[in-house]
Amino acid sequence: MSPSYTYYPGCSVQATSRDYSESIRAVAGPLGLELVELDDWNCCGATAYMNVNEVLSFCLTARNLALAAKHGREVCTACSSCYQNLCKTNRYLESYPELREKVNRALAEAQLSYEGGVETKHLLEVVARDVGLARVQELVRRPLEGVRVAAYYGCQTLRPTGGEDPERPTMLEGLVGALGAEVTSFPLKTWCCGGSLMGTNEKVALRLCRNLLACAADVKAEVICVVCPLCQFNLEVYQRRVNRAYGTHFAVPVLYFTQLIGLALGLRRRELGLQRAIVPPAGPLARLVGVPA
Amino acid sequence: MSESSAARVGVYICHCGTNIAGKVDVEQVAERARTMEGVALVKDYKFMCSDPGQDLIGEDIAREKLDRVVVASCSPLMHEPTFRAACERAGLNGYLMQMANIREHCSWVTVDKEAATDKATALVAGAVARSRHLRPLQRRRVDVNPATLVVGGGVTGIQTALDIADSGRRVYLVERDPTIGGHMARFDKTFPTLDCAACILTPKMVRVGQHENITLWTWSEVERVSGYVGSFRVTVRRRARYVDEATCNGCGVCQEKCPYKAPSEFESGLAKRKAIYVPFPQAVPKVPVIDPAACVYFKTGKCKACQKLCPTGAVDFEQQDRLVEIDVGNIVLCTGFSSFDAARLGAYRYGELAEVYTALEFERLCNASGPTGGEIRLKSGEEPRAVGIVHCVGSRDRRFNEHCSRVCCMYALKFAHLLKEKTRAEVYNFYIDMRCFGKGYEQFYGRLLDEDVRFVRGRAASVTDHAMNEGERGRLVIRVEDTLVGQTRRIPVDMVILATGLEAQRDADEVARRFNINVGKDGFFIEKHPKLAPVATATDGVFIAGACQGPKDIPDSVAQASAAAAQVLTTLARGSIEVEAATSVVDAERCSGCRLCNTLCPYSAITFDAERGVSAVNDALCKGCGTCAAACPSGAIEARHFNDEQMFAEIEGVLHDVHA
Amino acid sequence: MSTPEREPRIVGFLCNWCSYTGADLAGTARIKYPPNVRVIRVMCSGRVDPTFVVKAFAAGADGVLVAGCHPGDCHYIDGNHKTFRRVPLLSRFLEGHGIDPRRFRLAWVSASEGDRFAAVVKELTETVRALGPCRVGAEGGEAAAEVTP
Amino acid sequence: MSDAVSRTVLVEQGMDPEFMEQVHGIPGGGAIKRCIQCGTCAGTCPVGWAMEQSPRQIIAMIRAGMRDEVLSSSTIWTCASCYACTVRCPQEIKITDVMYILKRLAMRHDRKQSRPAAALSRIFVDIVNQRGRNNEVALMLRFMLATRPLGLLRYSGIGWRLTTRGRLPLTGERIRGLEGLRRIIARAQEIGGES
Repeated sequence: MSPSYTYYPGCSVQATSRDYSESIRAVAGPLGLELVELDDWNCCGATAYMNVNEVLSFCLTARNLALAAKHGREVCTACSSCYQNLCKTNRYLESYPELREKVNRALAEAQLSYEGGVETKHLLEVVARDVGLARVQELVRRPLEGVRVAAYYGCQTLRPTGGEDPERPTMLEGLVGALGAEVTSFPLKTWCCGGSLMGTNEKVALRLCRNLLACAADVKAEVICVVCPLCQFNLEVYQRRVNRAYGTHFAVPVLYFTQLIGLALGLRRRELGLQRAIVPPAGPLARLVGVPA
Repeated sequence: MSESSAARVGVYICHCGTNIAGKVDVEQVAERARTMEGVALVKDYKFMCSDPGQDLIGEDIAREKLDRVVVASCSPLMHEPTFRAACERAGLNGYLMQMANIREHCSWVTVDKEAATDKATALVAGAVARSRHLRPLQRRRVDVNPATLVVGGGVTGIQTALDIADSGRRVYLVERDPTIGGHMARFDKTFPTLDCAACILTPKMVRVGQHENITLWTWSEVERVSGYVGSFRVTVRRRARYVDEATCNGCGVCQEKCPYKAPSEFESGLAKRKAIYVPFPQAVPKVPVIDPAACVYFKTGKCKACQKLCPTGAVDFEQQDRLVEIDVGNIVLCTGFSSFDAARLGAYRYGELAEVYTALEFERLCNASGPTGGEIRLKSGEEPRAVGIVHCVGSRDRRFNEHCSRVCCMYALKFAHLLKEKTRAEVYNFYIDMRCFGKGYEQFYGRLLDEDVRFVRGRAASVTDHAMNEGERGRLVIRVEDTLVGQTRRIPVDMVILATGLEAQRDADEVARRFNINVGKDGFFIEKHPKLAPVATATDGVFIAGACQGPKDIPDSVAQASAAAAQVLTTLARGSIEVEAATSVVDAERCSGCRLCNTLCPYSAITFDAERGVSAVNDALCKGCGTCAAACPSGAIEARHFNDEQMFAEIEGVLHDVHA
Repeated sequence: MSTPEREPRIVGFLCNWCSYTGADLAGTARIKYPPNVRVIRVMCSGRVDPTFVVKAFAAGADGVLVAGCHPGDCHYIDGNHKTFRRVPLLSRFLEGHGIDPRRFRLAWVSASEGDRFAAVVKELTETVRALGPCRVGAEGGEAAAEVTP
Repeated sequence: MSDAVSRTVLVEQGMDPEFMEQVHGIPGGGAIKRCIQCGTCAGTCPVGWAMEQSPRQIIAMIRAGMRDEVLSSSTIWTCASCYACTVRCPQEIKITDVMYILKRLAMRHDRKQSRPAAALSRIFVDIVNQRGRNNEVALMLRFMLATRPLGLLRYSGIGWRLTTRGRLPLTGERIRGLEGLRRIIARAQEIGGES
């Protein structure tokens, strides 16, 4: 009997990270995961903190949690920022009753209410823990032999609330290893990519990406494996701009962990949205992906 | 009732300076008290506990013929003995004195003045009503067994044991490790004097081993404790060490020849020891112990090299744990601390990065008898060019221990000095606040400043091996905000020493239960009074000393050790002590002989008299908890000093204003 | 009879070794809490005879608190356990006589838990205030009436 | 501190003792009183180098009552919300959340530095009001148009690369419960944030 979750995609995964969404749907079946999309979900308010109004920022996520509560399943999402918003809302509504009261007064406008208690998980945790590395290993058809992967967590998968030690996480390395790839050390694996600063303070965000790309080059990684749409966007889409700003020549592909899983399971390039990549894979990875010459 | 309603109660209300008077309107409380039934006189005074205050009570007892006294002041846990004594000096039985706690329970915890005054009045009313039903009681004296149990053989336990034993009294010293010496035996130098720890400790260890009045049981633990002050019965588990202490002559052949190794606990795992081993050369007793986990004989049934080669035939693989029972009059706990597990604090990557050490590891690293012979070297064998000492690791950190460990600043300075002395390394201290409060400590800090040790005011944020520039390649980088400069710095070093804090022993809770004392939120044992009874506990006859009560350096631990010894010796000097008179008694007339109380009594102090078909309380065993009285279906048991009459009166008293 | 809007009065039975000491600690630490609980010291919570509680209500208390050492920490080995075992019966008795059992609370407070003691007092006081004054006549029923002075 | 080249003496009159209490009273700000100024936050912060004052200094300034300086500091807008400081703070101060609080206060007092964020915020609410979901592209487009239209040109390359890969949907879908969501948003806005 396959574990079943209420799946919360989030806005980016639907749009600029379509490839993430595609690969998630492609691997869910083979991994024996039932991801039931949360019906009529709304934006979690990724940037809602900017609202002068605090209550509103919690209402947005609270509505989703209220909808999810009806199904009684654990909620799982693949976007680190959505993940933290869900966790934070749960935590705040629990520790600040007066806030909970305000939020519920607003939710009442749509005949909704949320008193807390919906478990939320990041998809990485679901795959690495609930499905389990052993199971993943069994399913591997095409081990990612010889591919040097830098496992990058970013921030909000782990902080402030996450599935494991925010200082020394190992889930992603474990997973990538199970796929047969060669996991490089990656000292900056929990460092920030700049996140939404890329929109409001590009200079700062670019330098953070530079550090990460440099670190990846340093450990001779052929691909950076990410678990968050924003990390992927900053590291891949802005890679060229980093190069221009710092006179560097980085050309590291940045793939979602679900895309790597898909490759190892033997799924095809298009099923995993790999054709949408901007930085093309090279070396052993390219052979696996089977990029048209 | 008639006899009590005739009572003449004297009520004394203490201002305690402004502690009470600042919040409670004492004059008004006095006014109201005058109208209470049975009250003969009411006085309020600045400090009742002062001599004039006490004399006041004495004089009134004589002049005004008071037969009950109520003192409304601080907690009875503080001054009940004081005022009982005051009454007794004036010829009034101490048990006819009742206190009302209007400080800890009222003036200190209440915001509103009027509310505080009303509450104080109610508490006084309760005390007055109760006092009228009090009856004189005689305290019993019980003999004190002259033997003492000291638990823990660190420097504190050693000092306690020697102080008591030197006075000619018997001491049982129980230590769970194979040797005494504790943490101090592992230290290199001691701050701020820099004298060598072993040099000052080992002579004491030897004296313990040879002392005619000390029975030393190492590799042993206290399993059970029963009885009460003066006569405790203690069961000690003497774990099998597989070497007979009587026949072993400590020649050491066994560990020389033993082919199997395991990491040495004494060397903090930096070196190996044999499967049969004496933790370190000066160990006391110098009797080895076999570690079954490492010994191949216990795994495969083969080898026995040690047994074959032992000249005295002391090795005995068949040895079993033994339970030994001893009777003692007093117990002193010197169970010490355990140091914070640095692996819990991920940011410093202890256990991952080879050149990140804990304080205890470094102690061994610079100790002449340590794994490197006292040479401070990196794993590569090279001398470090720079060393970073990180303060407050696991201390002043709400995620781990909220308390300051008190000794880290100073031993960090000691380390810095030793590094300067033995190497050419640049030494950095990363601190939040320098706390150098002891005698000669601040001077030592000053000396280190002169020795060009670098002090960076900021808690190290992280330790990493990720190089951002050439100067950092192949080294460790400490990231920190230099809060005095207001800039974040990346400081490359070759070795990091984590100043790990002191925390309570992992099993402090169980131990506390076993000895019937309390532990605080920080996990350390609680003393009877933080200022005035630092080594006593809530349980008479059980004392605490050293780091088991809270982080302490050596001088403070030794001072407490002698303090505890003195407390024990005062009881021994008298030979007997007074114990609580408030015990239970069965009224044979009303006892139905249902024997419910027999099973309820936690001390099996109540036995059934088959002939008369009634139960009776054994005064010597009863501790006066009153559980039997509460449960007796026929109300035949009286809990002296807490009997129903007195309780009911107090209940009505504290509710005096209900119908007002 | 007392006026309905008066401050609730609560009688607190505290064991000498843990809870009374804890309450003292709240004092030394100057933690502020409502003045409604009037403390009566017993050596062990095991001494608290159910009739004490009934008596307190009969004498006009609006609430009763019994506090002892945490399970396993009793100074008298397991007196507090015996107290604990009496609670269900007592609550049923109170309910049977029309006294809302929420007016009675058994709490474990150790010698180091001054803040906890303050919190317990605060909670109970609020609960009792919400329930309003406990009018023995109405709530106490005849049982209480018997013991009423 | 471009305008603070000459160091000045702070006079108490200019300070706002209430400021700390205000921040302290807002959900998330509860622990700032505990700060022991150890600097772990600043030592950890990946963007500290770009900040006018370090997070530690910001807390010190809050305590000193330097309301104006804090609310117009660029520091609070440099925070990337990576929470690294929050998980390391030995006093368990939610530093990232404190930064959010300061951002909101700065916007409410319409500080110069807060205007872009405020604009972004308005556009965001607007978009969510229309669709129930965010559309990053629309958000960024309208944001750039509102703040630095010329800057848009610099994005043509990225825009092109994304479009050709089908990663640049110009419209997002609407949710069915939009009406309800609008009512929630309206109500939430009138209930207001913390005061």
